[in-house]
This record gives sequence, C-alpha cells and structure tokens, in this order.
Amino acid sequence: MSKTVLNVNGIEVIYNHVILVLKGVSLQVPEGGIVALLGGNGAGKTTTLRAISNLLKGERGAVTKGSIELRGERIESLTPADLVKRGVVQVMEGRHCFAHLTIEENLLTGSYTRSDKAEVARNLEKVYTYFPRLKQRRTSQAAYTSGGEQQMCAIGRALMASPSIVLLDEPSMGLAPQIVEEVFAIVKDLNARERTTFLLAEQNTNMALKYSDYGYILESGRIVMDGAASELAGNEDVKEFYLGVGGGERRSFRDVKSYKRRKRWLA
Amino acid sequence: MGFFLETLLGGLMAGMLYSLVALGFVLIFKASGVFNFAQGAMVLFAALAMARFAQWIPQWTGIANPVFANVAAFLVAGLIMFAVAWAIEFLVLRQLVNQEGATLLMATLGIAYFLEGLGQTLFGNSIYKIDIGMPKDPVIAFDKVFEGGILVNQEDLIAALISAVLVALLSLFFQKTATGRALRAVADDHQAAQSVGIPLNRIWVIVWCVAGVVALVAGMIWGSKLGVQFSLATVALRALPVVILGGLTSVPGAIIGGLVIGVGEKLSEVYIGPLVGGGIEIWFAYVLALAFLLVRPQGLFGEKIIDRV
Amino acid sequence: MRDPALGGIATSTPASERVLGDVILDVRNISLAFGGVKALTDISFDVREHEIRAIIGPNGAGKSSMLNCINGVYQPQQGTIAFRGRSFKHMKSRQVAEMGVARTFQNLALFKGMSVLDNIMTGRNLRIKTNLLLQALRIGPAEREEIRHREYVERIIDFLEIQAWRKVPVGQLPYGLQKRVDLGRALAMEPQVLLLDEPMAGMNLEEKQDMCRFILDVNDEFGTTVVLIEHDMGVVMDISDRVVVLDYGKKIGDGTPGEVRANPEVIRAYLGTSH
Amino acid sequence: MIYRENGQFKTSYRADQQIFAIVQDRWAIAALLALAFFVVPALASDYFFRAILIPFLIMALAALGVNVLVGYCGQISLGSGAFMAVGAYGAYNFFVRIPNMPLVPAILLGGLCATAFGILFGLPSLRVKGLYLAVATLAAQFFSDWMFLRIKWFTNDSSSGSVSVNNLQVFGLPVESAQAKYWFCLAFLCVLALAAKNMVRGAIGREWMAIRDMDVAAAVIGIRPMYAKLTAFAVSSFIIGVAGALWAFVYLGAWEPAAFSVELSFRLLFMVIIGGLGSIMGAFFGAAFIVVLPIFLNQFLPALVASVGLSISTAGVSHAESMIFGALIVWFLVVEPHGLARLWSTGKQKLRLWPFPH
Amino acid sequence: QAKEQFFPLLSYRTGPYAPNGTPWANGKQDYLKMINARDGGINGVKLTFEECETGYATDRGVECYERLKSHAGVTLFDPQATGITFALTEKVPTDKIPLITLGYGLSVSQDGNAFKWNFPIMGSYWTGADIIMQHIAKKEGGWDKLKGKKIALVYHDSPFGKEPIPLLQERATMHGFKLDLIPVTAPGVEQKAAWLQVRQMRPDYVLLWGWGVMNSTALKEAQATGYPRDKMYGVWWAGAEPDVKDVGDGAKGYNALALNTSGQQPKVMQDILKYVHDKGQGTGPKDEVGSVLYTRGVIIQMLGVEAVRRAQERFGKGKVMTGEQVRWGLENLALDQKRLDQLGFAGVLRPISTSCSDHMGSTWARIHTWDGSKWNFSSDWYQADEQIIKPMVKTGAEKYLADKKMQRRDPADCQS
Ligand SMILES: Nc1ncnc2c1ncn2[C@@H]1O[C@H](COP(=O)(O)OP(=O)(O)OP(=O)(O)O)[C@@H](O)[C@H]1O
Ligand SMILES: Nc1ncnc2c1ncn2[C@@H]1O[C@H](COP(=O)(O)OP(=O)(O)OP(=O)(O)O)[C@@H](O)[C@H]1O
Ligand SMILES: [Mg+2]
Ligand SMILES: [Mg+2]
Repeated sequence: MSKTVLNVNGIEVIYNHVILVLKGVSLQVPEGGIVALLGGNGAGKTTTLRAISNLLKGERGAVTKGSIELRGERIESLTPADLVKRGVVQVMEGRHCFAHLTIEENLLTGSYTRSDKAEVARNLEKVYTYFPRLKQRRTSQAAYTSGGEQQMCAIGRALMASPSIVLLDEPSMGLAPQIVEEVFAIVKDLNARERTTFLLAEQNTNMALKYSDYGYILESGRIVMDGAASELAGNEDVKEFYLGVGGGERRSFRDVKSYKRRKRWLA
Repeated sequence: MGFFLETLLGGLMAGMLYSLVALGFVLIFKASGVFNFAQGAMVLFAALAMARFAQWIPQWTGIANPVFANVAAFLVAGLIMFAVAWAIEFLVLRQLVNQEGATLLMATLGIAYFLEGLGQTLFGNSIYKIDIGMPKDPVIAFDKVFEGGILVNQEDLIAALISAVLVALLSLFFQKTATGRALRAVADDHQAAQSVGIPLNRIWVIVWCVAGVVALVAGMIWGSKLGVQFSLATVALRALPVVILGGLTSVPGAIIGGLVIGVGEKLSEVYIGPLVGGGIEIWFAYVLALAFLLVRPQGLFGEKIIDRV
Repeated sequence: MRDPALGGIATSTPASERVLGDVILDVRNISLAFGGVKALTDISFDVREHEIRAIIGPNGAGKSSMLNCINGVYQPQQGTIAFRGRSFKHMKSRQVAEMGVARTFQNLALFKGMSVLDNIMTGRNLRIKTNLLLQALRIGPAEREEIRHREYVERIIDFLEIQAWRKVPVGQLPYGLQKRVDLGRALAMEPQVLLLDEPMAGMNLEEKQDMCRFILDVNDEFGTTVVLIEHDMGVVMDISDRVVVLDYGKKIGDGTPGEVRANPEVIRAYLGTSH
Repeated sequence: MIYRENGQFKTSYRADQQIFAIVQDRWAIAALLALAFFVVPALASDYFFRAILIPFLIMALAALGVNVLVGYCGQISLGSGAFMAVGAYGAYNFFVRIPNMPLVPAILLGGLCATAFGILFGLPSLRVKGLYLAVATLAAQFFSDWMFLRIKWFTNDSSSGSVSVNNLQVFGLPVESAQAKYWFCLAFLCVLALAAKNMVRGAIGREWMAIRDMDVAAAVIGIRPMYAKLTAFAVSSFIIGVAGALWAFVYLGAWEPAAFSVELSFRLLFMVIIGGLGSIMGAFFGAAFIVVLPIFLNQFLPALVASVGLSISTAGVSHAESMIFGALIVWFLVVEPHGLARLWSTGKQKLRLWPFPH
Repeated sequence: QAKEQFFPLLSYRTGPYAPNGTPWANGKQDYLKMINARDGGINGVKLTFEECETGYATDRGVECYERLKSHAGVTLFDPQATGITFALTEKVPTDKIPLITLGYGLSVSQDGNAFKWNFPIMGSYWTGADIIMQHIAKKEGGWDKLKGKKIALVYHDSPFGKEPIPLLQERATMHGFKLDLIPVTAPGVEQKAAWLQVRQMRPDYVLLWGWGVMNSTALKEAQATGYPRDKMYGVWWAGAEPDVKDVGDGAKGYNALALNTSGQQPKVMQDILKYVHDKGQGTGPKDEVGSVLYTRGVIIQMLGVEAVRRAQERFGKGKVMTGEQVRWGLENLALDQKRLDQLGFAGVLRPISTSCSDHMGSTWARIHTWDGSKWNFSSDWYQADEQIIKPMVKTGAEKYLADKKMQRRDPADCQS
C-alpha cells in the first residue's frame, strides 16, 4: 500500500454563495497511482478538480467545508501557482489555450515554474515526441488550431511543468481515437517511468477504467461508489450505466432506449 | 513651408508626449487584459507626490540643491507608486481574478476615484511646480532656409527622447523575456495562466509597478509642462486615441500611434480648423483613429482580435 | 425500400431500409488554406436527403473547417457548394441559415450570458415576423408569436431533458449539458440539414446513447439530413449511412461504414489497429 | 419561508413569460409603483424631488438606454453624453422653432434625432469591436461637444451656445412644480422601461444578446449582425436621447454643451456596470448608486465627522467623498462582479431558500 | 429662534478648476466669519453659511442649489461657474432668490428690467473686453491706430469663452482691426495647435479668455512659441496668482484685467487676519488672504452683506431678510467711496451703485501686469463704453424676453 499524496476530506463547494455543488466529497490519491473520477454530466468532477487546484475562486466558488491535504499539508489557502510549484498541475476542461500565443509559446509558458533551461528543452522535446502534430503547428496561434490540436496543446503544456501530480479533466475530449489511446498510453508511461500521479476526470469510462488503478464514481455531488478499477469494471451497475455492456454483448447505438425516446418526442 | 514643417514637428512632439501616457494603458492592458481607467489618476498622483516631495525634501533636510531634491523626490515618488501598485494588487485585482473586462475596467475606475481623492488629501489641491530644469525658451532652427525659421521646443524635444527610450526598453522587455510571455498569457486567460503556475499576484504587482513608474515619468514631464494640478488627469483622454490607433497590446504601437495622432491633430487644427471655426483637434484625433480602425480593427500593431467557432 | 440509385451502398444497419433522396448538399472541389496551412485540398462529396453522413478524420484534418465552409463562416478559395442544386461560391451565414442549414459547434459557441431557454429561442429568430415596435409593446400578435415559439422550444427542452435548467444561464452548466443546449438551439431552427460538430464529446455512454437516439429520431421523423463529425467510432459506425474520411485536408475515403472500416488507408491514418 | 415560489405553478407559457413570475414579486412591484406614483409625491420634500428623485429618474432612463447598447448588445459606448446632447438640442429646436409645439412630441422627436445620430456613429460597430469601438463613440462625443458649440443654428443663434426653455406644459397643465416634473419623468421612465424590458425579453433582445455573447455563432443561426447592432444603437440612443431632453428641459432648464460632456458619458457607463450589465433593474440600481451616493456622502460625512468630535474642511469632505466612492465601487465589485442587480438576485435566491443555507 | 441670515456657498475645491475655486471660496467664507466676529452679524442678525461642492459641474451645482435654497433665511447665490449660472437663471425667478455673478455670467443680464434676479455686479465679459480694447487703443495711440491690426482671441471653448466675441466683433468692425478666433478645448491642457496658429498669424495682441489650467498652459505655450507676453491681455479670470505662479519668469510682462486690487494692506484684510485667522478660524492658509481671487470672494460677500444691510434699512433693522428683500437691497446698493472706506475697502474697488434697471452698478476695471513675482497695476481705471454696450444689452435682453414670451418689468415692480 503506497502512501496517500492527495487527501480530499468531505469537501463542500458552493458557487456564487448559493449553489451547493459538492456535498461532502472525500477521496484519496495514492502516490504514483492513477485514479479515475467518473460520473455523468454535472456530477461535479470538474468542480472537485478545481477545488484541489484552487482554481475555484475565479469561478466565484468556494470550499466551505472539509479539507484538502497534499502530502499531509493543508492546501486550501495556497495559490494555484504555489500548487504548481509543489508539482500539482491541472489540465483544464475545454482546453483554455492562450489564444494569441503560438503553440510553442503556449508550451513554454507551461514551464514558467521551471528555471532549468536544459530541462525545459528536454520537456519540449518530449511533448513534441508525444504529439508530433503539435510540432507541425508550433508556430500557429493557438486560437487557429483545431479542437484536437488545442487539447493536445493543453495536455502538453501541463507536462512542461514536470509535474508530480496531474489533474486531468476530460483529456480524451475531442481527440481522435488513436490519439486517445496515445494520451492514455502517455499517462501510463509517465506513471510508470516518472512515477507521476494522475487524477483524471473522464466520461470515457471504458478507457478510464482500463488504465487506472482505482476509481470513484460521483453523482450529483456525492461519491456513490468507489473501488479498484478492475472491481468497478466488473460491477453490474457500472457495466449497465457506464460501459453499456449490461446483460450481454454491446448494443448498437441504433437500438437503445428507442421506445422511451420516441414516445416523449412525439407526445 | 517653414510653418508646415514647424506644425509637423510640433505634432510629432506632442504625439510623443501622448505616447508616454498611452504607454501606461498598453502595459496594463497587455498584462492583464484590463483597460486601466486609473492611468490618468496615477499620472496625477505620481506627479503630485513628486512635486510635493521636491518641495518638502529641501525643507526637511536643509539641502537646497535642486538636483538632489528632484532626484530624491523622484525616488520617493517611485517608492510610493510601488506601494500603490502593491495595494491595488492586494486589495483589488487579487479579488477579481478571472472576471470579465467590464468588471475590471470598473474596478480601475474605482481606483481612479480613490487615487484622485487620496492624492489631493495627502498632497493638496492647488497648483504645484515640478522644475526639473527643462529649458523653456524656444530655439529657432533653419532660420537661413525658411523665413522666420523653424521653432523647436527644447523641452518637448527632451521629453520626446525620454519617451523613445522608455518605449524601447519596454518593448525589449516584452519581446525578449519569459515574463513578457507570461504577461501575454495572463492577458489571454487568467485561469489557464494560474493553472500553469504563473503567479498572477506577482505579475500584477510587477506590471503595476512598471506602469506606476511610467506614470511618474509622464507626470513629471507633463507636470513640468502644465504645472501639477487636477487637470493633469485629463491628458489620459488625449492619449486614448493614441492607444487605440496603435493597438491596445503594442508598445511600439503607442509611439507610432502617438506620432500619427499628434501630427494629424495639429495639422488638422491649423489647416482645417480655421475653416470651420476651430477647436476640432480633439474630435479629429478620434475620427482619425477611427478611420485607421476601419481598415485595421485591432489598431495598427494590435494583436488580431480572434473570433473563431 | 432500397433506392436503386444507391444500389451499391449497402450498409449492415437498418438505415438502408429508408429512402435516401436526392443530393441535397453537394460539395465540389473545395480548397481552403490559411496562409501556409492547407486546411482543405480539393474536397468533393455529396450529402443525400434524409441520410446521416459522417465526416471523420484525425485531429486537424479539416473537418470543422469543412463545416465552416458550408456555413459561410469561411470562404473557400476554390470550389463551390450546391444546396438543392443551386450552387454558391460565396455564401453569407444568414443565407445558409435561411436555406435551412443549422449546426452545432465543437468549441461550444453558446450565448454565455443567456439562459438555456433564451439560447434555444434564438434558434427561432429567423421565424419571428413581428416588428420592433410590436415587440416593444408586446401586444397581440407579438405575444402570440412569442408563445407559439415558446411552445416549440419547450418540446425541444423536454426532449433533451433539460427542463430543470430552463432558466439557468448556460455558462453555469456542466460541459455535457451545454452540448445539449447547443443541439437544442440548432434544432429550434427546424433545419433541413443539420451539421453536428462532435456532438458527443465530453459525454458518457448513457448520454451518448441519448444523443444518438435523438439524432436518429430527428432524422427519421422529420427527414432531416444530418452531417456528423465524431470521433467515437462506435457511434459513427452504428448510425451513419455514409462516411467521408479526411486526412490532412485531403479526402482519403468515402463510402458506407463497412467500406470505410475496411479501407487500408483509413486504418493507417485514423482508425489504427484497435478498431 | 415567506418568499417562496413553491406551489406556484404556471399553467400557461403566458404566465411563465411574465416579467415578474412570482406572486410576491408582482405584489412588490405593484406596491412600488403605487408608492412611486402616489405616496412619494405626498411625502417628499421639494429638495428631495428636485435634487434627488428627478435626476435619479432621468439618469435611470439614460442608463437603461446605455444598458440596451452596452449590456445587452455588448457594444461599449462612451458617447452616451453625445446622444443625450443630441436628444436635448433636437428637442429644443423642435420646441422653439415650431410654434405651439407640444412638449411630449418635441421630446420624442428629440429622441428620434438621437436615434439618427446613434445609427450614424453605430455604423463603425459593424467592423470595429470591443474597446476599440469605444473610440468611435468617443468621436461622437467630442464631435457633438464641438458641433453644439460651433454651429449656431442648433442653439437658435444664441451667441454663447447656451440655451434655455421655459413654460413647459402637457395638455395645458404646467410642468413646473416639483411634483409635476417628477410625475412627468416617472411616466416617461415607466413607459420606456416597460418597452425596453419587452424588447430585451423578446426576439430582438435575444438577437442583441446573441451578438454580444458570440457573434459568429449568432450569424450562423441566421442573425444579421448589422441589423442587430444598428437596432441596438437606434433603440438605445432613442432612450438616451429622450433622457437627454428630459435632463435639459426638466432638470437643468438651461444648459450648455458642457452639461453633456464626456464625464456624463463615463458616469452613464459606470451606472450600467455597477448596476449590472444586461439587466433592466441594474440601470435603476446603478443610477441610484452613482447619483445618490455622492450626494449622500457629501451631506452626511461632515455630520459624521463632527459626531466623533473632529472637524473636516469642505475640500477634505470632497476628497474623502471621492475616496469612499471609489472604495465602494471596488468593494461592490469584489462582492459581486456582475453588479448590484446580480447581488440583488443572489439575495433573493437566498431568501427563497431561507431558513436553509442552500 | 435665533435670527440667522443664511449664505449658501456654492464652491469647488476639487476638480480641474480647484486651484482657482479654492481661494475664491475661502474669501467668501472668511468675510462672513469676520463680520460675525467683528460686528456680531448685521444689526444683530447672525450670518450662517453652508458650503456645497459643485466641482464646476452643472448638475452638481443644481443639486447644491436645490439643497440649500430652502434653508431658512437664504440670502443669495454666487454659482462660481458660468454653466451653473445658466441653469440657475431659469430657476431663481420661481424661488425668488437673487443670483450674484460678479464679473461673469450672462452679459445681457445687466439689464435688470429683463433679468430681475441676476446681478452681474461690477462687470460682464462685454465690459471687460471693451476695457481691454480701450487700453490697447490707448497704448497704440488712439482708436484709429487699430486699423489693420490683428488681434487674436484665444478662448476657452465654452459659453464663458464665447461671451466676449460679439463685443469684439463690434469693435473690430468699428475700428477696422482683424479679429481671429482661436478656441481651446476645455480644460485646455493641450494648446500647441492654438499657439502654432498664433505664431503663424503673428497677431499684434492676444486676448486670453481662459480659466483654470488653460491660463498657465497658454502662458507656457506662448513662451514656448516665443510670443511676447507683454502683448497678451487676459480677462480678470485669467489674472490671478494660480495662473502665473508656476510659470514664474515665463509670465513676466503678461497683462490682465483687474476688477479689484489685491494684497493684505486694506483694512478689511487686516480685519480678516485679526478676527478670523489669528483666532485659528481661517478657512485657507494665511498667506492666501488678499490674493486676487480671494479678494474677489471677499468683495462678493461684502456685496451680499451690504445688500442685506440695505434691505434691512427698508424692511426692518435686525430682521432676517428674504430673497426678495435681498434682491431689493442688491438693486439699491449705493456704495460710495465713503462707505467703501468705512467698510475697509478703500482702494480695493470703485464705488458701486445699482438700480432697478442697471444690475451692474459699476463698469470699471484696470489692467495689471505680472512682474514675475506679483501683480502690479499698469493702468488707471477705465470705464466700459456705454454707447456700445447698452444697445447690445438691449437687443440681447429683448431677444431673451421674446424667446421666453416674457414681459419687461414695469416700474412699479421696482418698488417691491
Ligand atoms: N461557475 C459556476 N457557477 C455556478 N454553477 C456552476 C459553475 N460551474 C459549475 N456549476 C454547477 O456545478 C455542477 C457541477 O458541475 P461540474 O462542471 O463540476 O460537472 P462535471 O462533473 O465536470 O460535468 P461535465 O462532465 O459535464 O463536465 C453543475 O450542476 C453546474 O451547473
Ligand atoms: N482560422 C484559421 N486560421 C488558421 N488555421 C486554421 C484556421 N482554422 C483552421 N485552421 C487549421 O486548419 C486545420 C484544420 O482544422 P479543423 O479545425 O478543420 O480540424 P478538425 O478536422 O476539425 O480537427 P479536430 O478533430 O481536432 O477538431 C488545422 O490544422 C487548423 O490549425
Ligand atoms: Mg467537467
Ligand atoms: Mg474540429
């Protein structure tokens, strides 16, 4: 059993002073682990990650209860920049590239906290090998690259900081299947070689459970289930609702639930 | 012909003086995407501080040397501007991370009111003098070539040189350093900038300090021209078309914009003004800027406005 | 029920049972470049009435750019686009919308400050007839019209199961719901052709199923033609009638899902081995 | 538990589309209107009318107009003062040049003049955006300042450029007493506010907001940017123009172009931002904040300082006033960046949940 | 209830015109304090006052007016700004409070038959402009010498700056000099173009109609473009210490109109120092007492006090006067030299005597010149030329009445 690096303890999050979104979420991320955070739209995955990386303030949200500890240290009052210095980097949902900066500048900005020039150069090379497409587009302004290229850029940018813990928010979104595989392979690779810890929020349950060690399922602001990834993947409910393989083999997208839908639409 | 050149020259130099104020706008916009309404108030505040300390320091120390007094006052005023920058970051900007431009704009407006009140409370509200030994009397050049010669204003010339140096330094800073890149990142997306570990707080303190110093230099030069009093804050309004024409995000743009506006404004007033009763230069400056915008909506050197789906 | 003209196109799915009509959208030799970047090179394909046409390809292949050309957001340097036989070189977005082409966006282009309801209502704006003055007074016809459109929009809201969020500003919604609102807005236009740019990104399986069902329903019930960009091969293979494959701005494949899946070039460039 | 919408089911879309969908709100607004129309006139002092209520009403109206343009359509305008000036001088010319011109049509015609002017200076918005557009509107501002000083025709050949009106009447009733002026402005405000509200919650309002939030997407769903922006300019400058005419006719009585200077433009912009961009209610809050607060501070600071046994010079009071005002602006923004209107609705939401925190 | 005559004080101590507004406001306050301390008020009626900050802005000014006008025992208003004057001119007839606009405001309001409540005592921009022209003519050696001369008017682009234009145009056609108009956009921080024009035109004289920062900037630009300062003549609002002090030597030789003398020698200033400042009650700094604008403030307040005193003579000594009664007092001022000496104003201003039809009372002024450190008189008193101004006032007033559909006051009205 490895040591817990990140310990989220019963946090509540409120947006705008009135909207209660997380209702006591607790989770632990072990050193060198890959932990998946699953759940439907609006479950609060993004919010949880924002709470950890302290990016809530900009959204006018606040942690009102509970505690978040990084290697035993309370981190709620640190700035996001402090956290990056401690090795915690978030890849934000929806890319958030710096629109006016070129892809390369975006990546270099990612290494703002690293002063070692050689290390930065090495990281840049690494990112380019992971994502050759970025190398081709290195001189175009981020705003003018395709959705998937921006997503790669966002992930690459986070890697530039040589992080020890990466919070990945929907990394697979908008990526071609091959690249999705690659991204997860990169995660696995970094995890294996550099013992980087990952906490990833994903909709692609299949992939996420395949590559992670442990999973939490979040629904309407509460953790409803957790367990080792293999265990979750074997759970009947999970199979039914998240993997779509409940009760036998995979169903075609054409056939599911058509009755319920059709009825409502025509009503 | 002589007169035309003279007007041209006058316009160029007036333009450089505008640039000095415009620079402050550009700096802060570039670094945080905030249009800083308080720039005028900062110029006033800095100039007031400098003028008063130049008066007080000899009284306190008993050293009557004007050079010493001015240098010391400049330093003290600079320190005060640092304190102001720090306070603004701590009390205002830090609280408004990731908010929209309009909100931040409004906040700078609140700052403007506050600084105007504070400046006049601390330093008084009459007219004060900044005497940095600028030569006031004109020199006449080329009086062999043109009848009456061309009048050159030494004070303006020096001021223009100072602006040019300042702009050159700042351009280098933005283009060549990692901080420069970080600033541009912050202006694009506060949250993403935070997420990669750019310490917004420190960045903002730095930028506002630089803007404070720029405001101090502008205040010093304009103050020595106009005298230090409340109206100094209104030069910001004259500098606005300059910023817009040059592009809100471009340091060299502030200079070019200044020159274009300065020349356009003076030539129009002198040559077109009399035909329509005069007093047109201020709106002409704005219309001129607008004309440029119709061709380039982001100003001459501004970053392209991106809208993509 | 198979259209003889489409004899060659046989898919393994029941969709082929339906009548595929004439060509409604014909893209001919489109080329688009941004400076040095060739986003699209000489792309031609057609879309038939009632069909679900997928566009797939690796990231940066030019899929979104293709939609942007159809929409009049980008003006291609070369080529024409024909809609129901009328061909255009330069189209204004408004014209395209008036012809009944609606779309959703990859990077969420919702109106952030407006509520869900208002966002979807904007989709009806093309159909609003009352003038400014009547709207200001909101009497008689203006109000009746407003209510009529509201009813239509409510049906969409119902269908998308976003009733609970009706009055919430969309900026506060989670990503997945925002995508649904985006779709709702496009549907409100009662389009003949619906262009969907990665409608299922950021959704989990259940939500994807909902979305698929919905696309199919629209397609079935109203005969709306759908052009779909999607990276989830399961979805594409299951619901589309024909697929275009782009890579680096070039067309490398076109055909039924089955054909495309078997095309070696497509496998190399896009699908990889795992599919 | 008093303020709840539970149990209030709407059975028709008409009911759901009401401006005030909650019964308590409807009662509150009815009470407010009754208060404004009947109770206040009975109670308020002359000073309160002339120095606070009337300017507040007129500024609220102007802020409403600015909000249509800036808040709803997203076109930053620093030329509101100019639109007010055009409204004022336009109305003035109709009023004095046409014999027996009745007051209300003169004011409305003034508003139409402002509309024309607004559309003219709105044209650049088709190409120029954001802060850059502010320069176009500032051009309007400085141009109008100059125009009304220089072109004598507009000021009925008054040598100084200052003009005045008197003998205001509506249907033979004089609009001279404080109450009459108050009612007059209030009536304008109510009618125009209702019209504006209807527009912003109707199709045209949605077009404006769509353009504001994402213009490319708006174009794709068939909204014409040109139509949307120019109507916003037209509607907004009409309202602002009417406010300008009221400001000149009712509040000032006599005015010079400086009464509509760029400072006024700035103040109007502040009102809508402080009050809340894209909120009709915000215009009222913003106007109250910017109009009333300085007056309040100016009057109560000396008393306050005196009460703790200190004395403060008049200059000191004004400086303190400006500092407090600035600090309050910042403070409100920190508490709620989306303005007072949002603060209000958050408060209401809390009330709805009360006594539970969430 | 104590008997109190209330003086509302509109002033500006902030904003672009604060440096000029402040001494003016201080003078107004100190005089009231002094009268209370020295004489115990006017025949036992104490003088009270309240200041209201307008910032030179019309709307703030109107608010201040509305706030202070209903105060018990309100006496009169001195708006301190042309824009506010315009707005208040429309309001005072209903409220029946006189408006005193010493040396500013509407030139036509001199006609008391049309402007019952306005009192531009001691001078308007027309009299001022006329006096400058008289001085220039005298220097040149007669009106006929002006023929072919060029005179430029550099003016604040606002009604204030535009007021003198009709008179100057009148004079220009009469004497054949060329008048060039050069407007300066308010507040006047940027005048390069204006002075380049001056340099191009090379006028024989420049008249400066400025206020606030515009004045010092004009002088600096004149220096920068080499225009001789001794050919420059300012209005009396461009001839105070704040206008020249920070220009220093650069302003040497510059001339301006003077409505009054300045300095601390006159008895009234001594009294203020003695009864107010020495008791620590002074409103501003001590050395400001007696400066040009401060003195003007004192004079304005003295006129108000004397109007009350005059009104009391008629309506009852020791009573609080209403606005109407004060108006009568203002209309019947008879401050001859003897009375001025008594009041401590010997040598400060010329005698004033107003009437129902003449609300100005004196049209005299002189020229003073800045020597680098103080103002010195450089001419004797001039009186504005009635012959020219009277008809202009008359037509102006007629037009005003016609526009407003109002009647001239009848003589009976003067008695009330
Ligand atoms: N800035 C905000 N203001 C108010 N409410 C918000 C804000 N951001 C999120 N919410 C609300 O918080 C809830 C959780 O949102 P969150 O974005 O964390 O969900 P998620 O699990 O990441 O969903 P998705 O998979 O769709 O991204 C949602 O109901 C959303 O409406
Ligand atoms: N406005 C633009 N300016 C410059 N380059 C552009 C622009 N729009 C698109 N591109 C480039 O064109 C190429 C195709 O982009 P497009 O967005 O169409 O890709 P895509 O197929 O949609 O990819 P993804 O699946 O990642 O969304 C990309 O390399 C992109 O960088
Ligand atoms: Mg999320
Ligand atoms: Mg795409």
